[in-house]
This record gives sequence, C-alpha cells and structure tokens, in this order.
Amino acid sequence: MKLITAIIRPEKLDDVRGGLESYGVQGLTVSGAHGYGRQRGHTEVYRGAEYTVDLHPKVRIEVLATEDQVDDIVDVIISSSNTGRAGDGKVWTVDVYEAVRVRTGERGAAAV
Amino acid sequence: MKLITAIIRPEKLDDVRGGLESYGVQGLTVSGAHGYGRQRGHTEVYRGAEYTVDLHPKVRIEVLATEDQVDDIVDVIISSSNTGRAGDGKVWTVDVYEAVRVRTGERGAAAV
Amino acid sequence: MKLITAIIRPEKLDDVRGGLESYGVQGLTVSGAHGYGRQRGHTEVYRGAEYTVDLHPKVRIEVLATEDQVDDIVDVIISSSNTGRAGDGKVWTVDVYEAVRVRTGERGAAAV
Amino acid sequence: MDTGDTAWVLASAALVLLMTPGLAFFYGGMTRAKGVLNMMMMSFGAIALVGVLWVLYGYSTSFGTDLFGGVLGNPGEKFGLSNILSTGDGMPLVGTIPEIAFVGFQSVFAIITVALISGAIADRAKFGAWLLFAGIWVTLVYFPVAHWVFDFNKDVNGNPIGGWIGQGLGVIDFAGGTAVHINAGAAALALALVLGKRKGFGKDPSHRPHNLPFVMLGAGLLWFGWFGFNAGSALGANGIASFAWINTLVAPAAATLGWLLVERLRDGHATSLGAASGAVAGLVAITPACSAITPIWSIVLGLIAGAVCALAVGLKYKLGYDDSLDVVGVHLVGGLIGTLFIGLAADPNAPAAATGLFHGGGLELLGKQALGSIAVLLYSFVLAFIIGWVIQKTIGFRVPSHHEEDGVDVSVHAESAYDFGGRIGGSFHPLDGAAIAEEGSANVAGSTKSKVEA
Amino acid sequence: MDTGDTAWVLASAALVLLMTPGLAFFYGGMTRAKGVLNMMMMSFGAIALVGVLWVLYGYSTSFGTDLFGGVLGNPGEKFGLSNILSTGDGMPLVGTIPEIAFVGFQSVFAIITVALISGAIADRAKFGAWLLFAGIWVTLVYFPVAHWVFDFNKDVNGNPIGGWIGQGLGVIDFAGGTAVHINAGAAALALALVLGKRKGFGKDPSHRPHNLPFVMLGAGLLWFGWFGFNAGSALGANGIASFAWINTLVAPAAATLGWLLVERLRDGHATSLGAASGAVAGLVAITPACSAITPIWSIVLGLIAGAVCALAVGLKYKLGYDDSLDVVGVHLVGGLIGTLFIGLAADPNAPAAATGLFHGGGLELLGKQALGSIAVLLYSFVLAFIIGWVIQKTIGFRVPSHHEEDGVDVSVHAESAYDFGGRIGGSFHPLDGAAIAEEGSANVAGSTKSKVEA
Amino acid sequence: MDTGDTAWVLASAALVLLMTPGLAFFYGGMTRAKGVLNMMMMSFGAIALVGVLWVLYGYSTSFGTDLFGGVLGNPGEKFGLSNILSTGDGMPLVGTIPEIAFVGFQSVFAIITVALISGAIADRAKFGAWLLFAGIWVTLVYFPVAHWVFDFNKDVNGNPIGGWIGQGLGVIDFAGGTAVHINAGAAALALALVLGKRKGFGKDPSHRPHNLPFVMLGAGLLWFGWFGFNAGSALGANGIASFAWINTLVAPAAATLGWLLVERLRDGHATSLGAASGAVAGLVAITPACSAITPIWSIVLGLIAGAVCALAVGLKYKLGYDDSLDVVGVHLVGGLIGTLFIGLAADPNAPAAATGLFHGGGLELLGKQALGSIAVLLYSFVLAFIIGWVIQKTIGFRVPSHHEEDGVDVSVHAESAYDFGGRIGGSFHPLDGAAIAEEGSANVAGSTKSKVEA
Ligand SMILES: Nc1ncnc2c1ncn2[C@@H]1O[C@H](COP(=O)(O)OP(=O)(O)O)[C@@H](O)[C@H]1O
Ligand SMILES: Nc1ncnc2c1ncn2[C@@H]1O[C@H](COP(=O)(O)OP(=O)(O)O)[C@@H](O)[C@H]1O
Ligand SMILES: Nc1ncnc2c1ncn2[C@@H]1O[C@H](COP(=O)(O)OP(=O)(O)O)[C@@H](O)[C@H]1O
Repeated sequence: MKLITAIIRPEKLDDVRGGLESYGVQGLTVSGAHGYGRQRGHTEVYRGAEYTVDLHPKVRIEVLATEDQVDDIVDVIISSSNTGRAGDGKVWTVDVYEAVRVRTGERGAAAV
Repeated sequence: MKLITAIIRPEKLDDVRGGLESYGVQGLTVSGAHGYGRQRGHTEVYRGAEYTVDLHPKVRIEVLATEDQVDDIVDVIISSSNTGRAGDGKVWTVDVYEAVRVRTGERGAAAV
Repeated sequence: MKLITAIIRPEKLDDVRGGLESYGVQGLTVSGAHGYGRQRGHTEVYRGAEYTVDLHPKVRIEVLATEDQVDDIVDVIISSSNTGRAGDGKVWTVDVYEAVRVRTGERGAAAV
Repeated sequence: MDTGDTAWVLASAALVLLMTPGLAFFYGGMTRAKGVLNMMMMSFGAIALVGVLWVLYGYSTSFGTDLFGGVLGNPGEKFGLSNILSTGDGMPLVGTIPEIAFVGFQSVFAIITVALISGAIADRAKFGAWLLFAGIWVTLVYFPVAHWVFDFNKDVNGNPIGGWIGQGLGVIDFAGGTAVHINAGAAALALALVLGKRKGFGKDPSHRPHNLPFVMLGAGLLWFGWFGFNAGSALGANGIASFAWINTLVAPAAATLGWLLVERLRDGHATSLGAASGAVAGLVAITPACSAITPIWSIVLGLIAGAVCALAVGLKYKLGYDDSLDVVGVHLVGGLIGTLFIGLAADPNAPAAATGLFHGGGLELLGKQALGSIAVLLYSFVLAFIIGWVIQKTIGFRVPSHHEEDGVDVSVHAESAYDFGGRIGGSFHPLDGAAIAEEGSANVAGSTKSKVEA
Repeated sequence: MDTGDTAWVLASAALVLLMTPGLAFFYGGMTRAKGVLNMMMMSFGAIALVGVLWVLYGYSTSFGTDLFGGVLGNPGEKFGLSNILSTGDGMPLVGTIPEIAFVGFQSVFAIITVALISGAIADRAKFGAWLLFAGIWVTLVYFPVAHWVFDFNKDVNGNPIGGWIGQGLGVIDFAGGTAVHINAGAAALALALVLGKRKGFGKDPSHRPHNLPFVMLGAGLLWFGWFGFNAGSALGANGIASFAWINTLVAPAAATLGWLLVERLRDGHATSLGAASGAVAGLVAITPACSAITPIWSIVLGLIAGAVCALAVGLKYKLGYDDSLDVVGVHLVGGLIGTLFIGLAADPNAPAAATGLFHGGGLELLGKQALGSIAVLLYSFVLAFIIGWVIQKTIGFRVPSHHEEDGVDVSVHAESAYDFGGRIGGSFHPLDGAAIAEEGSANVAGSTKSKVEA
Repeated sequence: MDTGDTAWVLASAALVLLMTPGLAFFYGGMTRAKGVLNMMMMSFGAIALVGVLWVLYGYSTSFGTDLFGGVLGNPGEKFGLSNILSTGDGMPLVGTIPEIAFVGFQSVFAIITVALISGAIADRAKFGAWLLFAGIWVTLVYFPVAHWVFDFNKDVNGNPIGGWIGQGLGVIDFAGGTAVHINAGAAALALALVLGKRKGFGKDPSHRPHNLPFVMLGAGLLWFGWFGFNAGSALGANGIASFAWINTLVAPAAATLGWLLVERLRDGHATSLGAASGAVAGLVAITPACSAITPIWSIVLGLIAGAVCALAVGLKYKLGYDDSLDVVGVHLVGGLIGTLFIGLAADPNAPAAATGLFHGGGLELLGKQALGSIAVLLYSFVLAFIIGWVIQKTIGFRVPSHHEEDGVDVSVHAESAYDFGGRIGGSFHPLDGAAIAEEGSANVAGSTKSKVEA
C-alpha cells in the first residue's frame, strides 16, 4: 500500500478527479495548501504600501493505493494536471505501513 | 516511530481527542480537509442553477507515536470515530525516519 | 529522497522560509493546521458562556529533499523556528518512494 | 395635514423597516456559520408575510372598530386599506398625518415584533413552519395586542373605544414595551420550550457567534432605526419626538456601559457582543418609557437594563431552556424593566405627564404597568405555545436531527452562506425542466457519478 | 417653499444615494470572492463619475430647455448649476421645494441607473473601460431618457415642453420603471453580449455567490432606500408619498413570497438568495406603478413580478448570454412587468388618476405603456451595444483571459477582498519614489528573491 | 417651531449617529482579523460614554453661558438637560427647532469626533484606557472647542457671547472642519506618538486590510450619514440645506476620482480602498465648506483633497509615526484643506456669503481660516498628548507585547471576530458563580485537562 500525495493547481482539481474516477479510484482526500517555488508572485497595493504575495494557492490530493495501481495513478494525476507552466506542482509517494477503513475496521487493500 | 494520519468526520474530533488523551497521547496536529468517496453529496440551488457538492468536510488528525503505541492509538481512533455510516474515513500509518521537538531539539521518543 | 514535515508557529514562517532559501531550498509547500499539546489555551467569553480554546494555530511546512540535504534542512528549520516556549512544534521526516515534478515529469532529485 | 409631521413619520417608517434587516444581522452574526441564512430568512420572511397580511386585514384588526368588546378591531372594516386611500380632498388623517402614512408606520412594528421571536429558535426551525407560525401568531396575538395598546381611537363623543390597555387602563407604553418586546419575548420563550434545545446546547463550542462584526452591524442598524421607532411614535416632528430622540440615545448608551461593567467585573473582559447586546437592551427598555422619564432617569434606566439583562441571559443555562439568541433575556426582561420603570420614575413634566413613585405618584402607575405587562406576557406566551405546539405535532416545527447536524442552511434552504474560495470541487448545471422533474425536491442527492463498491 | 416637503425630499435623496452602496453589496455578495471588489468598484465608480457629470451638465441635459425637438435638454443652460444656486429671496423652486434639492434628488437616480448595469459584467471588466462606458452611456442615454420621462417643465403658457414620454405620450412612470430599470436592463443585456460569457459560464461551480449575507444586506439597504426612491418621487411629504410608501412595502413583500413559492415548488427549497431577489424584483415592478395602483393590486403585481422574475433568471442559460447577476431577469423583466401592469390595473382613484383595462379604461393606457417601454428599451440597448462594442474594439472592455483566472480583484485593482488570517507569507514595503519608478504598473511582479534554477 | 425643519434635524441627527457604526466598519475592515473587534469597540464605546456625558454636562459645556472669558460654557447650567425639557408651551427653541432636538443633533458630533481618533491606535490599545482617554479628551478638548466653533448664542442685546472662533473671529466652519476633523486628526497624531508603532509596522504583511467590503460598507454608511452631518447643519429644511446637500454629493465624488487618479498614475491600479478613502477625504474637506463654495468649486476642492490625501497617507512611513488607519492623512490633512480652501474660493453668493481670494476677497478670510485651524490643531494635539501620556505612564495605554501578538480581540475582549467553521476543538461551559470565582479575570487560562510532562 502506498500514499500518493499531489500538490497541484486548484483549477486542475476537477480534471484530476475526473481522471482518477475514470481510472477507478473510489476515494481521495483534498485539502488546501500554499506553495512557493519557481512560480512568480503578484503584488497588491494598499494605500500606497506594497505587498508582494509569493505563496500561491495550491490543492493537495491524497490517495491511498495498492502497489499495483500506484504508477498508473501517478501518471493519471500528472497527465491531467500538467499545464507546462511553472507552478504545476509535485507528486510524491510514500510507503504505508497500514491503512484502515474507520467504518468497518477493514485493513489493507480492502480499506481503500 | 510512526506517524498516524486519520481522516475523520469533523463532529467526531472531540471524541477522538478525548479518547487519545485518556490513552495518554500528549499532543496532536489537526487540520481541515475535504473527502470524496462513498458518502453521498448534497445539492445547493442558486437562482435556479444547481450545484452538487460531493466533497465533504473532514478533519485530519496526525499523531506521532512510538512503535509500541501505534496499534492502540489506531484502535482508539477507530473506536471513537466510527459511526458505521459511509464517510467515516481512513486511518493510515507510515514509518517516520526521525522526529524532533523544535523547542528542545530532542529526537525520537522524547520528541513526541 | 525524503519528505520533511514541520509543524511550527505561524509567526515563524517567514524566518523559516528565509533560512531555507539561504540554504538553497527552492520550493516548499505550506498549509494551515491546529496543534494541541503542552501549550496553554486561551478562553473566550460570549454572553457569559466560556469557551476554552486549546487548539493553537500552526503552520505546516513540507519540503522534499535529497538525502544529503535532509539533516541540514531539519537543522535550519529548528534553529529558525525555535523560541524555547511550549508550542514550538515538531519536525519529522519520512522516506519518499518517488517524487515527480508535474510540469516536466522529471523524477527523483531533479523533481525538487 | 402637516408636511413636516408627515415627512418625519414617513422617514421613521422607513427607519423602522430597516430594523428588521438589522435584526437579521444582529441575530445572524450570533448563529453558527451553517445557520446564518436560516436565521436571516426568518426575518425576511416576516417582512414578506406580515407586510402582506398587514395590508389585507392586519391594520384593520389592530385599528378597526372594536369587536367582542375590544378584543380586536374589525378585520373587514378597512380590509385591503380600500377605504382610506384617498390622497386628495377629504384624505383621512390620523392627527396631522395621512392615515395611510400611519398605516405604513404601524406596519413595520408588526413586522419586527414577529421577527424578534425567531432568535429563540436558531439552527433548528423549518422555514415553512416558521412562516405558518408567523402568520397565525401575528393574527391571533400581535394584531389584537396592538389594538389593546396602540389604538387611541375615540368615538364621536371623544370617549375611548378600543385600546383597553393603552387608553382604557392607562398603561404608558410609548412605542411598544408591551406590544412589541414583552409580546415577542414571551412568544420566544414559548417556542424555545416547544422546539427544545439545540443539539449540544451548553456544551458544543461551535455554538459561539460566527461573525461578531455582523452583530455590531445589526446593533448599529437597530439603533439607527430605533430613532424612527421611538421618536417616530410621536407621530410628528415636535418637542415630544425630540424628547424621545434624546432618550433613545442616552438610555442605550448607559445600558452599554452597564452591560460592559458587569462583564468586566464578572469575566474580566468587556466584549463586543456585550456592547451590542447592552445597546439593544437599553433600546428595549427605553421604548415604552421614552416620553415618560427625563434623560437623567433614562441613564439610570439604561444602566439597570444593561446590567440586569447581562445577568439574565445566563438564566437559560440554569433553567435549561434554549432561548438561543436571548430573546427572553434581552427583550422580555428589558421590556419588563422599561415598562415597570415608568411606574417608578415617570416625571409629571415629561411629555407623557404621568407621575411615578419617585415623583410622589404612589404605586398606582406601577400597578397598572405591571398589569398591562403581565396581561400581554401571559396572552402571548399561552397562544404562542399552543400555536407552536400544534405546528410541531402536525407538520413539524423542528427539522430532523440530521438536518440540524448538516446545518439548517444547507438542509432547509439548499444554500451555504459563504464561499471564500476554500470550497473546492462540486459540479454545476442550470436547472432545466428535465433535470428538475428527475431530481424532485431532494436536497441531499446521490452523487451523479457512478460508483463501484470496493 | 415648504419645509416639510423639503425635509422629505432631502431625506429621500440621501436614502437613494445609499441604494448604490446597497447595490454594491447585493451584487458583490453574488460574485466569487475574487471578484467582489471589482463589482463594488463599478458601483462606487458610478457614484463618483456620474455625481460629477450630473453637476456639470447632466442636470441641465435632463431638465434643461428642449433641444432638437425634445431629444435632450440644453446641457449648457444650467451648466455647473450656476444659475439656480440662490438660497435667499427668489430661490428657484420645483413645486414646493428648492430646485437645488430637486437636483440632488434626481442626481442619485442617474447614479444608480448606471450602477445597475454593472451586474451583467461581473468578474471580467476593466475598471477604466467601465468608467468610460459609464460616462458616455449616462450622457448619451440616461440624461436624454430622463428628459423624456421625468421632465414635466411647461412653457409660460402651461404647455408641456420636454418629456415626450412622460407628459407628451402620457406614459405613467412614477419613479423610473422605464428611465431606470428598463433602461439599465437593456444596457446590461447589450454589455453581456459585447463582453461575452465568463470562463466556465454555466459549468464552473465556483460561480456560486460567495457571501449571501452580503446579498441580504444589499437587499435590505435597497429596500430601505427605495422608500426614498418611490415615496420621495412625490416631491413632498403628502398623501401621495404615503400612498407610494405603502405600495413600496407591500409589492416587494408579495414578490418575495412569489419568488419563494416558485423555488419551493420547482426546486424544493425556498432560498435566501431567492428572498433577496424577490424583494428587489417587487421593488422594481412597483417603481413605475406606486402612484397608479391600489395596495391590493400591488400585492398581485408583486406576486406576478416575483414569480415571473424567478423564472426569467434561468433564461440566460437557455439563450446563452451571460448576464452574470441577472440584471435582465430582474430589472428589465421586472421593469416591463411593472410598467405594463399599470395599463391593466391603474385605478382612477389612485393618485395618478389613470384608468387601466381592469377598471374599464380599455387598452389605450396599456398601449402607451408598451410604447414608452419599448422606446426606452431599444434606444438604450442599441446605444449601449455600440458604445460597449467600440470600447471593446479600441481599448478593450474585457480583461485578458489570465486576469480573469487570477481574479479581477487582484489583476485589475491589485487587491484581495479578505484576509481572515489564512493567508500566509508575503513581504511588505511602503512605496517610495524609487521603488515606484522601478516597478511601474505591473501587478504580477517577479518574486524579489533570487532563485537558482535546479 | 417649524415641523419641517424639526423633521429634517431629527432625521439628520439619526443619520449622524449611524456614522459612528459606519466608521467602525470603515476602520474595522482595515485592521487585521484579530483586531477588528477592538477597533469597533472603540467606536461603540465612544457612543456609549460620550452619549452619557453629553447629556450630563457636555451640552452645557459646549453651549452654556461663557465661563473664563469664553474658554468653555458653564457645565452646570444645563446639567442633565434638566431645564430645557419642556415640550409644551414655552418649549425652548434654537432657531425654528426645539432646543432638545438641537441637543440631539450636536450629541452625535461629539461622539463621532472621539471615535475618529481611534483609527490611529489600531491593534494595540487597552479598552479601559481608551474609554478613560475618551472621557477626559471630550471633556477638556471637544466640549470647549465646540463652544468656540459652534456656539452662536447672543446676549440679550444680540451681541455674540461664546464662540470666539466661529462668531468671534468669523472663521467659517459650517459643519466641523476644525471642531471635528482637525480636532480629531491632531489628537490622533498625538496618540500615535504616545502609543508608538505596532510591531512590524511597515514590514509585517499581515497588516493589510482584512475585509475590504467592510471598508466599502463603512464608506457607504459614512457618506449616507454625512448628508445629515452637513445638510443637517443648516438646522432646517431649506435652500441652505439643499445647497450643502449637493456639495456633499459632488465633492466626495470628485475626491474619489482624485484619489483613484493618483493611484492609477503612481501604482498602476485604482483600488477599492482608494475609492473608499477618497470619498471620505472629500467628505472631510467639504464639511467646513459646504455652505461657502459653489458646486463647481466643490469639484475642484474634491479633486485636490482626494489627490493630496492619497499622497499624505504615505507620510507616516517616511516620518515614522504609526497612524495606523490614517486619521492624520485623511482627517487632519483633509480638514485643513477644506478649511483653508474656503479662504480661497468662498463665493459671496453662496449661503455663507463670505468672499475668498479668488472672488476678490483678499487674504483676510484665508488668514482667519488658518488661524482658527491652527488654534484647534495645537490645542487638541497638546492636550491629547498630555492626556495620553499620563494614561500610558499610569495605568498603561498600550497592551503588553504578547497581547499584541495574540491579537487585541482575544487578549483585550476575550473574543474572536469570525468562526466560519474552520475553528475546531475547544470546550464550552456556561459561567456559573463557582467557576467565575475560580478563574477570575485571566483570559489565557491553562488547559483544564491534566497533562503529563513527557
Ligand atoms: N522541494 C519542495 N518540497 C515540497 N513542495 C515543493 C517543493 N518544490 C516545490 N514544491 C511545491 O510545488 C509547487 C510548484 O513548484 P514550482 O517550483 O513553482 O513549479 P514547478 O514544480 O513547475 O517547477 C510549489 O508551489 C510548491 O507547493
Ligand atoms: N483511496 C483513498 N485515499 C485517500 N483518502 C480516501 C480514500 N478513500 C476514501 N478516502 C477518505 O475517506 C473518507 C471516507 O471515505 P468514504 O468512501 O466516503 O467512506 P467509507 O470509508 O466509510 O467507505 C473520504 O471522504 C476521503 O476523505
Ligand atoms: N504527538 C504528536 N503528534 C503530532 N503532532 C504533535 C504531537 N505533539 C505535538 N504536536 C504538535 O506540535 C505542536 C507543539 O507541541 P507542544 O506540546 O504544544 O509544544 P512542544 O513541542 O514545544 O512541547 C502542537 O501544537 C502540535 O501541533
């Protein structure tokens, strides 16, 4: 079992979700994040004082997946969220020691 | 050392925290998330246009724990957040390579 | 490759970012969180009813880093976010199985 | 007709209309974020429904010729206002203003009285049931009570007809301590009992106010509008209106200080919710009294009302009724304080020309004030309880438990109040005939996407 | 001069001024969080620009002596108001009030008419282009149309001069069903077509209203101000004003019920957005009619306007124009309903003393009302389309696509509306001369920190 | 007594009262989310405290018989308003309105002047210290200065008594350029210096406005109320009021354009904060001048005031004082511009009938205007500095450093403004006697749960 974490552009969330659903992913967890990297910031001005905002709104997607699906899922995410412009984000995977479905207590592959 | 991550219903947070405290967990980190899965969504209507909202508010709990406590903690979380209805959430654990307490620089078990 | 996660005080974010940039970290992801631990809470009062708030606003920083940089980065984070008062937070690292840059599909060290 | 008096009454009527949206914010800011729209809708619904009923038969019931020995005015007499609409020669007047202006001024009192009640049932009322309650209660309670208190019609010989509390008993209630605040407060208590406590009452920390600036906004708009409420009740732009105006400034000012003082001494902190609440408590208390006591006594009244109401809002936890936004603690208690205080401090030189205990008038006035208050309190409480109870037992007044958990905004109104960009995902489509027919009235729809059981 | 009448008109003028900020909230609450400031700025910009133009030549164009056979008033005649400013003996009057008070009262009508249009172009308009459009449209369309509808000047012999729609044709439009609502609605439709649809129109779920309490606040302030709009149009504190007042209460009250009823039957839920929208639709519909129909008929009008507008707002999805906040569905449709309804229900005993079809007046009045409506509709639509189109083709009206994605607030105004503490990071420095020169007008600046390519 | 004049003054007084809640939003929207309640409380606290003091001795100090050669009015003369309350025969009048209406109208000027000051000390003031300052400053500064500027009482022979600036020196200040805006602005500067800079002043990006729609709302309510402020100062519904009304529309309209123009040219973007600020700057500038200059000159004044204030708000970064919300840049600078501009552009045909430099009046009027301005500026600055300094050195004016970090809302008022559902956890219990006694006034309480040290 692996946990795939993707930091993507907020406007790409629907595409990614659509892609993952088509692939057969039945659940995922989404949360808000801000990213800092190569993407350029913007400036706001309030009564002549300038604020440079260089943290960009991002969305984090987390998907628990069985080993055999991991590569495919990463590919789906990348292909559906890629725009080619700086700020597209990162995807990373880590090993999961154990996963449990709270409702049933099912563990492992049955939990996702 | 392991990191236990639980995605649960927001209204169960207090119960889970209570359970973990009783067990002896002395700290945890909470953040907001949205989940998508088997739980059904709801519909909002604005001037005759319909919005189907199928991401549900969830709460993420993260607990660093020593190996010997992990199973108990997972059990406490599951028993205190389980409602038996779709949408109860997931718990997963991953291996932590190292954990440090920022205040003191203590590492390992002393850090949690 | 490792993922470093730090839970720190919100007011320390700028310092940490500054430190990491100086060190050479070129990107990171930030999100909001709430923490519970040794730090004392505060009390609010509304029409004679008392609310004790014991979850404190925290900021989560996540940095993907290559193995050789991990220890330095953890040190930078700790030294730049440490205040010595309860509530300073935790830093933990986990092994990353794979990391990908969405824009280019680059993997591994090239992705961060 | 006097144009100056008419100008002031028209302006005042508009000011009082604004009070109900003001109340929507005062109340709405105090609910949770997931119940604010429902709370506001109860106010806006009151404007809509009572506005229509007032024109149809409400005015006539309140200010028509006595029926049943003065229990109410004749609802059919001025039905639809049809016979008082002339604006040319022979235009009917009330005092120095067109009767139709008086109709307008009184309409907004009926509206806000109903809206006030809604504070007791935050986060758990069906909107349809609320409208039904509002329509029946305003008909059976407010219209008659307004007839008792506000009707100063006289017969051709100048003898009082109608208004057994106001002109009969001689209870002094300049702008509605009994007819508005005690009336609404008593009904609120009844509904709080009928609907029962919110889930987590007294325990769930999410019950704290979600938007205190809205509460301040509401308090500001209420105070602003209240100048129309009180000073407009002089029905003219004159010395009495000016007298009422200054009392409407100074009593709530003092009440704010009174409430904050209690908080500072008891909890260690003067709060913004306390300031807003204190101002409203002072406004409530001065409402009946603003023509009867001098500004100095208004300060005293304000201090008392602010301090006592600050203590009174805690009662619900002790006694165990969930008057969610403290209609009882602020409007019933504040209304009683103000109405009774007249019996103590009424000054024979003030416009109302009544003499209270402190000015040598003995206990007579106090007794009358108490009698009038209790009559309205009991009548409203009993009727509201019965109406509410019947609604609860028939179509149901309270939403199902899981709707309360989801939040009344989403479950009752299919809306959520805020979207600051944090909400993500979801899908959208315009409603067209087909889709409508299919999905019916369900608001918790299954996801439209196909799922495979794992 | 009558002080009472003047008091009422001055108060009314202030009330109508408040309507534009009210509109800013009504509209602003309906946009996304990242477009609310731009939406509000279009209203505030209208106050600023039209306020100045009105004093310079607007009043004179609307109420000056006929030019070109009545197409417009002479803009130079009262330029800068210079010749009507006397406040002593010989002060010029309009009826019983100082002419300068009339100038003030009419100014705010020009302002809000322009502001109304902006609802059609949410989330995608350049602010400079909007101001340019506003200035040209108000000059070429509003000022002349106001001359046609609102100018009741007579020559020395008492013969009408100016006002071919109002006093010439005899169209009844008490407070601006044609000149304000149809006028703005038609222009809004034109701009919606010129600017085209927002990205994701009819698909993107982020287009839902971001702050419904603001919409309620806007509706509340609009309703409050509308008493000045309608009852103030009597230009005095009299029976007619009072008559208009009560209609301004009861028609929107009924319209709220009408809108909610449609929602309840069609979607299963009565919404707060529906209540706010219904109230505004009713206010629009009663605007031309408030002196011509009795309160009972106002209730009927309100119910119709509320229900029809509730259905009309869905048209944009069917027909495919992005009138983002439904200026067409509410103001154009509501304005037409109200203006035409006069032809049906005008009561000879109401102040306007006109007789509609239902009271035996035949179809004549209805025909006139239709003619006046269509004249204004077409004139405004065509001119607005041309003005908008030229602006779009020259300096560009719509923001570049990536600015729309970033949000117009940040890209056009370099601001974001809210910061509840969730925004983190960023750097700050006061602008000084040096820094300004360097960074120019770019709002999407490169990070000031040095970066190393990986 | 004239009912029309009274109607207008009563309405105006209510309008001006609304300005202080309006200011609370104008200011409150500009603070951080964690300081908005404290900011609003300073306004509401001013209403409460000054409202009471005004009735007690404030009115008498401002408008009583000269003491000490005109330094102030006799505070005891009309203490508690006791001797001016008659509303029947022999009711005391001021001009054509009841004196008690005049008392009400003037009360709200005292209130808002105090509230204005609070913008300088956002995010760092103790509420108790603020109330203390407010009470002393209004007594020692505002009441006397109002006596100098606004008191036009004459002795039995018609000779001026009181009012050495207004009727003595002949400074023209129709509605309070000196007594209100320069007065408050100078005091604000003093407090900014006494309290010192906020942590992170000029560096911390969290100091950006947290809720710009609130700033717009505040500006809208202020503008609306300002019609009462300025046109109400005519103390009647007449040509002068109408003249002031139109200037109160057009000057801020022009100032909005002026401010936005500066922003557009300097920063590349016209902002909503700029629009709101420009409107307020224009309102400030026209306040003293609205009866003295023609609308065309009001446009000029507005453009100047908007542009200059847009530049002036940057001074604090250069000079290093933390006038947090720019009371100096907007009210002191705007007040000076407006007061001095009268010396240039006063038109002999305008109601004030004064002749400025441009109309051939020479420099005399300008000199007087400067003198009056400087007198008020210095008096207020010095006194405010002393009062503030003594409070700081004794009970402390500024909160402790960690309270500033936690946010003044939570540390001073034990409240937080918003809870949109993002806040999680926490526990709740009603305060009862026992619990209160135990926990005292500490707001940063230890968690009630037992902890084990690791
Ligand atoms: N080393 C890193 N660790 C964690 N997150 C990162 C790291 N580098 C970048 N990110 C995340 O990825 C996002 C995109 O990175 P950025 O450098 O702007 O573009 P790109 O990945 O296309 O080169 C950032 O906003 C941030 O959220
Ligand atoms: N594969 C997954 N990866 C990550 N999170 C998931 C996954 N599946 C479900 N979740 C999370 O768990 C929550 C509950 O899942 P859901 O399928 O609705 O109910 P249940 O787990 O009770 O069957 C979801 O809202 C989502 O946050
Ligand atoms: N066991 C844990 N697992 C995850 N997060 C923790 C844990 N303990 C503490 N934290 C996080 O670290 C923060 C600081 O912890 P706290 O105990 O208050 O102070 P300190 O670490 O300085 O002793 C907490 O607010 C919480 O976010």
